[in-house]
Amino acid sequence: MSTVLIIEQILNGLQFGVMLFLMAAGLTLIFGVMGLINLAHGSLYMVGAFAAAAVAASTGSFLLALAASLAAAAIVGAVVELVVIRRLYDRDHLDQVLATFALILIFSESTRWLFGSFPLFLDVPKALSGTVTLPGGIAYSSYRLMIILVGVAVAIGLFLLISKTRIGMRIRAGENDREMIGALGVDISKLYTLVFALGAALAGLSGALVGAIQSVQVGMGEPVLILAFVVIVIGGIGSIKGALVGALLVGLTDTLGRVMLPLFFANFMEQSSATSVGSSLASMSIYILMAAVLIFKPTGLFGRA
Amino acid sequence: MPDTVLNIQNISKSFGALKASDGVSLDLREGEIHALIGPNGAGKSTLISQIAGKLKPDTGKIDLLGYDVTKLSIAERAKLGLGRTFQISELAMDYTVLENVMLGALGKRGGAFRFFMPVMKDAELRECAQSAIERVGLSHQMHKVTSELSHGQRRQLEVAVALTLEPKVFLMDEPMAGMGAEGSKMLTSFLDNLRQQAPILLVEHDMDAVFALADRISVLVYGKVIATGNVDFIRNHDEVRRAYLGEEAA
Amino acid sequence: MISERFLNYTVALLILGMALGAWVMDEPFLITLTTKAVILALAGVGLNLALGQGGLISLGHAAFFGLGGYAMGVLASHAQNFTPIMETPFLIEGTNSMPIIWLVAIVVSSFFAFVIGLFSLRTSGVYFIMVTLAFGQMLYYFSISWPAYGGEDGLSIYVRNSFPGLNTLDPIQFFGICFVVLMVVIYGVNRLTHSSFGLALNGARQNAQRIRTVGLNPFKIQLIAFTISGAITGLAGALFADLNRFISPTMFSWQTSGEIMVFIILGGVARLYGPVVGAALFILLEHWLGGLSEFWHIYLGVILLSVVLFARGGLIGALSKKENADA
Amino acid sequence: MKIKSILLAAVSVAALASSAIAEGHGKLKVGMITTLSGGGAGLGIDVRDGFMLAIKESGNDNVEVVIEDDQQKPDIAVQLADKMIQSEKVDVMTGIIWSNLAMAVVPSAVAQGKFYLSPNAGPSALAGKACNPNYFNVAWQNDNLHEAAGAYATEAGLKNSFIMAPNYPAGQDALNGYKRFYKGELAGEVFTKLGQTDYAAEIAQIRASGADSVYFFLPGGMGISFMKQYAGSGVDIPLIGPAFSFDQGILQAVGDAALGVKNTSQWGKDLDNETNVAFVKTFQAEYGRLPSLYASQGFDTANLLLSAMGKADVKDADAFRAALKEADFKSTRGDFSFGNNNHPIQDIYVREVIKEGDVFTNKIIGTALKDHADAFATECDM
Repeated sequence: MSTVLIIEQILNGLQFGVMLFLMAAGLTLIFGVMGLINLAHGSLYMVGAFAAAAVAASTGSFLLALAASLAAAAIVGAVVELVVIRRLYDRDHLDQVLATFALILIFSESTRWLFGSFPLFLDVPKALSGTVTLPGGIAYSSYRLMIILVGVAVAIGLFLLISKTRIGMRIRAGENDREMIGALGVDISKLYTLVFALGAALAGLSGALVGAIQSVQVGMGEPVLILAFVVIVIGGIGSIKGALVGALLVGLTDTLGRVMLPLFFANFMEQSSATSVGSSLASMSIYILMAAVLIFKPTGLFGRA
Repeated sequence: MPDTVLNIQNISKSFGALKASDGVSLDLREGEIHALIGPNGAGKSTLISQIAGKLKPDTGKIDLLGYDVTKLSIAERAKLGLGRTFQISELAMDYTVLENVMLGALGKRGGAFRFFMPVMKDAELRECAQSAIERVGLSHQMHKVTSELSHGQRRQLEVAVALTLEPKVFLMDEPMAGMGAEGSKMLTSFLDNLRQQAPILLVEHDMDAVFALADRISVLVYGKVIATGNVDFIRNHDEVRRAYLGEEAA
Repeated sequence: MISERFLNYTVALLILGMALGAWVMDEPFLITLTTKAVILALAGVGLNLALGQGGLISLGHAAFFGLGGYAMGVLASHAQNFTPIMETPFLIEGTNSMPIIWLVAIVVSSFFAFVIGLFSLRTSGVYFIMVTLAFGQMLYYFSISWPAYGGEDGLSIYVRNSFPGLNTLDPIQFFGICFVVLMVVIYGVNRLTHSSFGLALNGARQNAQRIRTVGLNPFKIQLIAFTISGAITGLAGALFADLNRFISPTMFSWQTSGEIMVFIILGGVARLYGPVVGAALFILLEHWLGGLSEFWHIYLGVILLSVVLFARGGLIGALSKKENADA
Repeated sequence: MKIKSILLAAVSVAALASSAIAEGHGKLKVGMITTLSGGGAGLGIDVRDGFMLAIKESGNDNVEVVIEDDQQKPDIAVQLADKMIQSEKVDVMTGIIWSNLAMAVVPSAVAQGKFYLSPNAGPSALAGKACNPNYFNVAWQNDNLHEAAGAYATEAGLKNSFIMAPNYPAGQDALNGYKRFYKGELAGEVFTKLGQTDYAAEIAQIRASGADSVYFFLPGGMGISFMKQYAGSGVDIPLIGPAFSFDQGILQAVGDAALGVKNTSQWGKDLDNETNVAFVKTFQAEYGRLPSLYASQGFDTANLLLSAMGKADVKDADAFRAALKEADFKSTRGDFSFGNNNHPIQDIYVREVIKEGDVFTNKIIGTALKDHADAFATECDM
């Protein structure tokens, strides 16, 4: 395997990691501030993708589509928070898991009812549809490069938001002590709605970004949701930094595992069974990674005990 | 040293720059109540946690009944005979008083691995639990759910659970906290008798109780024991008065 | 308002009556449906031991359900093809005898539950939920890409396995087997709940620190509970495979874990008959709503959501006196 | 009382079931189990619509069709099959889309004396060792389209193919089917994860492999994701696939990325025969969308059934079986007959994805295999 190919694969792993980070950031933020496990986060991702596809189809503008994905997911997120989620903050994790599981059912089937069973069309904008040549002669998809940049921008934005702004201060206070923040005179229910909508908007954005190179269809959120959970659990639930590190780890493990493991097994078994065994192990790799991390650090890499 | 049941030798524990325990040595002898006092933030909770096994000291050694328990878990220390009550009640809140105390009785028996016989019909366990409940004066509340008990009753319940274990050493973290005057008085006289059964290491803020009960007192300030001695010695100890009692008196 | 015990007997009799009624009216499908509810209830009873009594919210119980199913599939497919499972170092033959299959299913799933528990119980809270999910997913992907037993396609067993003295292909007789198994397990779980072990297990859920302080080891207690719980769910998996005469990786999917959990919440957490009521209700809804609309998942979601939000004791909680189950 | 309403519900379910016992002579009851909810619903809906269109056009009111949704779950499918056989007492079953569901349902249904007509799935076991006189496949054996693609690649002079499929039995069969008829070298063979959505790593491997063609089998959303990402990657090695990833329902979601891709299919909407022209027209009029491959298969399945009904009573199983075997119906695919294993012998075409106005669709550009049967027929002793 050539060095250029390995570098390209590492880049692919990073880019997959960044996509996961967009999804995981919202999830971990919501958990960190409100202590809520939100299985319906994948549905917000789907909402973003469908909103983007619908707007792109009627206006033809990718930027408008992205804006729509942010807005739609944020609005849906806020409404869900007001109607359902806020009743769950004081409940145990079991209730949260089940209620948000129910939300998945409702969201998925409602979307199918509205948009039908066939996948929708959403394409990358013309300007980004080609490739750019990176140093070393790697031809890399411009759109994927943009995803990396957006992810980095969101990561920086979140760090700034949390460390430098008033809202960020309140969020941090809420993470440390939910009662204290009430005592500070902050309208806690408004803050929660805001944080939930923010997390939802991030999920919606990533749904739209990813939807353009994957398929926009009902049920698209669940596989990503599970991966995002793996990410935040590895990183330590509630930690944005953990989400970033976890996302990159998962992205790299998954991508490189898929490429390397079949090659590795080909050293001592016949080609087609090596491909099969290698792929099987690769599909389990991130779960093995997660179990391994938790065995050594039961609260994740950056989690608080 | 058969006379010394608990011997804490020069233990230290730091959290970052903060030295919560700084070379603490302490011992507890048969038949005595040894009170540990100190202002807030002096490191009493950290010390208790290390004795109970929740935290491991960075350096130093803890002997319980002649065994080195420094590296043992909470459960293992409990099995050796360390009975503990908590500053903030650690009880199964959905259980009745009886059920909570039955847990202690199970612990005394050394295992819960009986899967088929109804536990509430186990005469031996029940007797053990009921007598403990009687001794702390909760007989009338026996079937009340713990979450409905008053604060003081919960403290009594904690003591009852500890009693079932028939411990050789009691470790009590502020048993008087939150009790009314009446309750404190009752508990004081109860503890007074309890020392016959097993010695008590008592962490307490209630100075009346401490002076009434303690055979010896150790004073902990900034992670260090600054003085150990009998009531009069401590009352008249200059450094203690300055560091601690002085503030209180003022 | 009625007492929970009375309600439990009523539910058991109702299920029995349903099957017998269907038998008298010659409605074999209704019997099959009731049997499905009974088997899923058994899976729920298994999870409820860990989740309700032990407070261990496992989102990976599909692993044990699937393992039980595959134990049946592997044994029966080898018996069906007259090929041994392995010849070296010693010969293991397939079998189509239910009692042996059950035994194997229980041994395999409790072994895995023990190992998974050993790792998972080091964590708690959300981490526990997620690490059990991860183990479930591992087995799911493994079963998909393991070609020997059909991979994603699954494996069909053409004839239901046999039980000495009974004709298992007769729906009512197979129902009888499953019903008896369920009743025996419920009896056992009830005894367990009220035993020393049950007292300690429930105590560990409420306050692990308390259990430690009396000299008991909550980890050990929870590990044993998790293992028993996995074994029961595994047994249910073997029965479920026999009901359908078919196994597939779907049994391992995280949605299956979610559904088993749904039974418990519909019926009432930590209640002896909670999963039974929940599973029966779920099957009823599936067939009712499924007939009403293609989009019946919406209604199911709304019902589930309302139960979680407004009827915290589940259906049994709504019908009997206390909101909290007594231990 | 809630208990009471549950009981009532139970009783009413029972009553409903018992009232639906088949009656009359010459009548025929069809049980259709197909996927109508969840992610894979598009395929089932097309099969159902195609099937019902044929029934409606025939004006034959002796056919009663019971339709149930399997949610793409094998255990649900098995229970629905039990229900159809035990309480609905259907004569013929059909509708299943997915091979794994077919493997769960078909063997026990035919063992109980029911006829099964497969409108989509064709697992190899049912074509070979586990073939059954009561099982008729009206679509294809699973390997067929892949074999045709291999034949096309050989004929087109391709020498170095990169091949790719998800790591599950149908994926492994697909690559084997391709290799059976492909005579060139392999530049690479990759199994992806089932349900995988990101193919950057595989595309990088393709780029580095020096292949002259890429054959991929990635059904549903997987194929959409792959093609979009492939188009954006700048790799211009030509793609070949089976029709599943280029179906009418999916193409609109792929868009320009699919243009020009060659794919193999036993049907195309531009196939010039009388039945097909009429079918495409009436389907569009009835449902307001272009028919898909699946719709054509559903339509053919119903017509096969109707043709047999015209010749024999379903109660006379031997006569009915013989009538089915004749395949005396006008197929949308033109010539159609059954081999010894009751699987189709038919032409398989090569199509190219084109754009007609605003709609992406396929155009037939050649025939890959003529009168093609399947590789498993010899294993079937019928």
